Amino acid sequence: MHDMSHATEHHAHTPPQGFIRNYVFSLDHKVIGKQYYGLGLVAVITGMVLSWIMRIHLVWPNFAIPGLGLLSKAGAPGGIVTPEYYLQLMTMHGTLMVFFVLTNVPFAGFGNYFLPIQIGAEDMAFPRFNMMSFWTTFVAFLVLIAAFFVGDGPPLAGWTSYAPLSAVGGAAGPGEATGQTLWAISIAIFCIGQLLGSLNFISTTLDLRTKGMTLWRMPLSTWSWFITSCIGLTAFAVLLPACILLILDRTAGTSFFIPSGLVINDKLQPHSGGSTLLWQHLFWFFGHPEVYIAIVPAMGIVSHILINSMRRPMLSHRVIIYSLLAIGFLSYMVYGHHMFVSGMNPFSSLAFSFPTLLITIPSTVLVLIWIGSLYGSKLRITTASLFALGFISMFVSGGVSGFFLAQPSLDIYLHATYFVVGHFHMVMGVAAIFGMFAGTYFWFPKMFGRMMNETLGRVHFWLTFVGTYCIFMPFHYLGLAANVRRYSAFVDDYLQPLLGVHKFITIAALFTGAVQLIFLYNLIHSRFRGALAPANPWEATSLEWTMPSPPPFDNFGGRHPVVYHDPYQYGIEGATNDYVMQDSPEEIKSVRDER
Amino acid sequence: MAKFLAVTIVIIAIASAVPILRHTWAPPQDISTHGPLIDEQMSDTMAEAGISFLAAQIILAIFIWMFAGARPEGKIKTFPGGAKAMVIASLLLVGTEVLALGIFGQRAWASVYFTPPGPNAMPVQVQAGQFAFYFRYPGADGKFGPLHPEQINEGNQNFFGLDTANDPDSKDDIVTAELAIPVNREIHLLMHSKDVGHSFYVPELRVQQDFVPGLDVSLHFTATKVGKYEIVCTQLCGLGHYNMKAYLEVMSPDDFNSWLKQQAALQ
Amino acid sequence: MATTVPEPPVHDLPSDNNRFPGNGKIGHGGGRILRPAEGHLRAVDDYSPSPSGTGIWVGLTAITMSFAAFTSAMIVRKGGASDWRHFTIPSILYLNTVVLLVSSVTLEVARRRIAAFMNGNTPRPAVASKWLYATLFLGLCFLGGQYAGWLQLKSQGLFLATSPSSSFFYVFTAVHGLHIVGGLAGLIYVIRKLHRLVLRRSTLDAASRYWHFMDAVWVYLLFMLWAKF
Amino acid sequence: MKTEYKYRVLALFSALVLFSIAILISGRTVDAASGGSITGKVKLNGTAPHQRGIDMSKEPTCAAIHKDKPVTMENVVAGADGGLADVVVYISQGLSGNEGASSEPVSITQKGCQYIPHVVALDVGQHMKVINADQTSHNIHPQPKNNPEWNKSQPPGAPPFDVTWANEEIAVPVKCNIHPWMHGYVAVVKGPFGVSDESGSFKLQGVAPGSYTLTAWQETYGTQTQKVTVAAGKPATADFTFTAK
Repeated sequence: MHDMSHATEHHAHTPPQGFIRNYVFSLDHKVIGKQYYGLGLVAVITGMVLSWIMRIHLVWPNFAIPGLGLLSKAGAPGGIVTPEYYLQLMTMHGTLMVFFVLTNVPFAGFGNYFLPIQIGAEDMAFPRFNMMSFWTTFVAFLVLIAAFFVGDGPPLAGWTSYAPLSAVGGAAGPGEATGQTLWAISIAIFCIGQLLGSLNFISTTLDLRTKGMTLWRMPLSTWSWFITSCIGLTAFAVLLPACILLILDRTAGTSFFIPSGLVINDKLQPHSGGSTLLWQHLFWFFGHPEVYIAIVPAMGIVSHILINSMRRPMLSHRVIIYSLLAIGFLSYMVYGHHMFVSGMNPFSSLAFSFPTLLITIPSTVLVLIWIGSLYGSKLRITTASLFALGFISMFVSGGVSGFFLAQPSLDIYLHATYFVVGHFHMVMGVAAIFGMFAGTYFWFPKMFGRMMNETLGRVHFWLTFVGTYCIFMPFHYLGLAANVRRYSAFVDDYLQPLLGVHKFITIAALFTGAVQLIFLYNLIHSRFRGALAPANPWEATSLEWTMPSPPPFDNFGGRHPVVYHDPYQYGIEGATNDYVMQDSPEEIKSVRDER
Repeated sequence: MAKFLAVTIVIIAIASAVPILRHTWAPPQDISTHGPLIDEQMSDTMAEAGISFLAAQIILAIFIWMFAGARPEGKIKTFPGGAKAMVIASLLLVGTEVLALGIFGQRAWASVYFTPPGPNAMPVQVQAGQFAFYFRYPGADGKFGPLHPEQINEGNQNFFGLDTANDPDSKDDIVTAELAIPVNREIHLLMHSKDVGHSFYVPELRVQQDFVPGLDVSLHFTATKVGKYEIVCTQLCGLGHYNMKAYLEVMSPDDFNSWLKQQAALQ
Repeated sequence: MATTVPEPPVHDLPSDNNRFPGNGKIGHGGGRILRPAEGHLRAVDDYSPSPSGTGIWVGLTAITMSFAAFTSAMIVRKGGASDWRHFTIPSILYLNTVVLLVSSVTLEVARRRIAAFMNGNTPRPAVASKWLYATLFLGLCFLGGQYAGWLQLKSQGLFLATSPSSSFFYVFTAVHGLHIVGGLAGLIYVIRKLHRLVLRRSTLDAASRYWHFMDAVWVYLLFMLWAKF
Repeated sequence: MKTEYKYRVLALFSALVLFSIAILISGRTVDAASGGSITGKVKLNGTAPHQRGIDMSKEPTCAAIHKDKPVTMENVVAGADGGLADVVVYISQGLSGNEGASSEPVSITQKGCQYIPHVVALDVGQHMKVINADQTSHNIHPQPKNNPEWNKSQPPGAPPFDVTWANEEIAVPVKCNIHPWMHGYVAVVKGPFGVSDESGSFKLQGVAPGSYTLTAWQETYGTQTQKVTVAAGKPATADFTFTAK
């Protein structure tokens, strides 16, 4: 709090000197944005490698994975994954992906870099908080990764860490000792980082908009980051207390989540009276909004890019914003749909089912507007727009399975099957990652001053698009055949006919994962050898394209841009270009936004 | 490039739908009295979701096909009706669809959760623990003896913590490792967990319910078809989660009675 | 990459004008006070105000959510189990409450004096810092008192893990205490800035809002711990 | 004369060399040779309590192994002539403390979802091989009081792994959480030990002459002790009788 008034004080207009101030403990939102992106990249690579190991283990359980035995002698003796190690890898995969990739990159990464620029600000409202936010997140990441190297290995209870399994400690089996404590500590720290970040995003959006930048004139990407930060502020503020209570249950002998009379290994546990459903309520109160923390920024980014590629504004700027707001608002009222068969009051299930079905309305509005806006447009195909279109396709595919899971009666059958895994991987995982890819291909020239290789980008898109469908579509089929998730081996008789599908998925996963090397190569190669990027390579309208690539230290060179137009003045008839930039004082005939 | 993308999307959409239409991987045949409602709901949802899925993907593909590429002479056109049409369309389409599914779907839910078990339902207790299910039948006296968690000793096969020496009600309780039930008789399953969270899932029965440590949960169902099915755990419970299972045997009443006698002798 | 030489900053209001008493232009009126943002739905037309005003409300929202989560956890936990044992709150806590409330009063006195000075209504803000020190002292007293409350509870044999009610007691007081420590750090920051005569109005307002809010949170927590419902 | 002396020195030297080699090679066997052994029988007085049958239907591969002969608990395993099996007999008092651990590893095998043997005894520091002969994963979960607790999975086909115990403990219960009926003991003792077989017979080898307190431990009936004196080169005997409750 005492740092708040630093906002303007630290706005020296010359960049700080020295490597540490410039690139490590930098106060510059652009550097922090890149740091988040880099952290996300490390996390996503780790998470993906973990998923490979899991997929390989599921279909070739006796295959010795080279080097894995060195990482964990107990968990993978000789490189052969044990059942507990599978679950530990699964937990780490989920935690890394949800927290450190899906939250970090589209929201904290791109948001940090472009939110201040898109509203015409020099920096975030609280640059020090911003720096602290990243470094807290980084510490959280280190704490989580440390779990790989402690006693009986990483946590095992899944990214949802349901109590009492996550709360009773080492008695519950391997992966429930130090590793699980580190998980809870890491997530608590992560919450603090995200709260600082959200605080910053909201204050920045509300207070630092430049002259003429009304809320309605903010680009959709900015809107999505703003809405996400509102969701994040309230969601992480609930997960933090939950994690504190969990840590106390694990280390101080309290009984918040541990009921009486538990007998583990024939030993009566010394806890009494805790409520296991309490953890689920607190967790999902965060957990469901978290899904939207992952997907809403991707929606904003994709809209922003699509408009640019279509050379026309969306059918309605405002309806998109209203839909995003509705999704953000409803996200708090639907969390109970994760708990239909949890033993919660069956009436609550119905109460949660209704808003869950309701939330499909704003989602459908978004999809229809995206598709409807394509009609009559002049779609330019770039790698970025390919990924944006791929996002729509993925979002639709992942979204329709939501119809099933929103209904308690079908959840009786589909809950905890691969259907759920397929659903959330498509709608929150792959769709959000497509958003990230689109954002990367679109903004890379701005961030690094060099163009990415389009040919490699397109190859990357095609293989990824087809590959991810090959991985995640069959998950739904497995779910329909009642294949239970979180199994380290399929020993049940009724699962035997499904092993072939699993083999197919594993091969597709290995292939699609390998394809990402193209992206990595493109990223690194273009960073150093790519063609120099002009200020506005995509002929876009929003403020980030009014400055050189990459932007100077204080974004607008100390000047406050003045905004004259809505963000997406494309397809202007009679103009020399077909677009008018936001800060161009040029009078224009028509505002194509229908509102 | 754009046309190629459009074709790819259509191929993926159709390829995705084929296994669904052909029922390649379908739910196993239902053996419960409440299951048909769930199945009906499932196929209704599948139809509606499937149509939405195909329609959205194909329209997306068509628009990509039609409008990609610079058309310098062409003007930007707006979809007839604009955003208003989109909003109304989604409200109408999804709204009614959602309401229909929501309202009709509740029948299936209600049949499981809002109706109490009948007076003749046969009570069976199930205990979940790392990593096995154990079942208890009340025996001849029809009463379950009290549980003493501190007396649980798996080495002595005292999975429930029964004190057969001192509790008369426990003496004739029958503890088994598989769940045998008579066909066409309602079963009232009294569920509790010994240690952490577990779940009771029988795909054929269209039944899934979490065990909540510290709470007694109950469930009732009627099986209509003799056979042997698997009960699996669907709530992550630790290293042996994947192998936490038991068999459900649905028997004719006569077979069930002799099975129960046989089990009683083994106690 | 060719970086354009930044133009000299053109602020409509030089940032120094925001500080007080700055270059001795005491009583220069309105320009010293931060202007409120002109309605959140309109653009900020002249310059960006210091966002601490917004930031503090956003921060308080998050804190509210956290305490709401804590207390609803308590309600759920209370209702769900039979092992809830109500205990009498250590009497010193009521004294602490009074101390905290008084500290709010002293802070408000300080804030008004400084505000009056910034508005040019009073010549010197010197007395204000005494009130700030008083607040700081009372805040420290409160923390000491809370610790004494813990000792009292400990002597009754009630520890963190003894019963759910004592667990929640320790958690609530500890978390609230940490927030008070944050508030104290804020006060120290304000005092330092005041001495260096570079305090901004928005900083002061933010710090005092936070402090009053922590008061209210404490009264709420005390009620939740005290109530037997 | 001179030659005779030479031969005597040579003979003495060779004897010394041979003797040292013998000591070097055989280590404690010398001790054992000079020491004796204790043999005896453990009996059960009365009828063994009813051993409940074990239902392995959860694990079909194991259930198939025992299809013909149903498995029961092994808390009290009494032979036909009243011999009591799986009793660990060890020396609880009177050891010099110089006894080294045997270099021969013992093993515990998981077969048919049972521990074979049901009770394993071994020396502090002696190696124990854990073998999974089943077509399913087991987790081996000893719950010691004096030694560190561990819990480790062993998938089917995984190579055996090796364990040693640092402290004396009689006896460490071992269980498999995946198959909750699986239940065994590892008795970690110091010095010579024996485990009774189906007929109740046991044998402690390599006991140096002296008088000792001998303890017999049975998982259900607890311990019994008796004094025994071992004379050089002569096997001592000691019998134990447990009374069924």
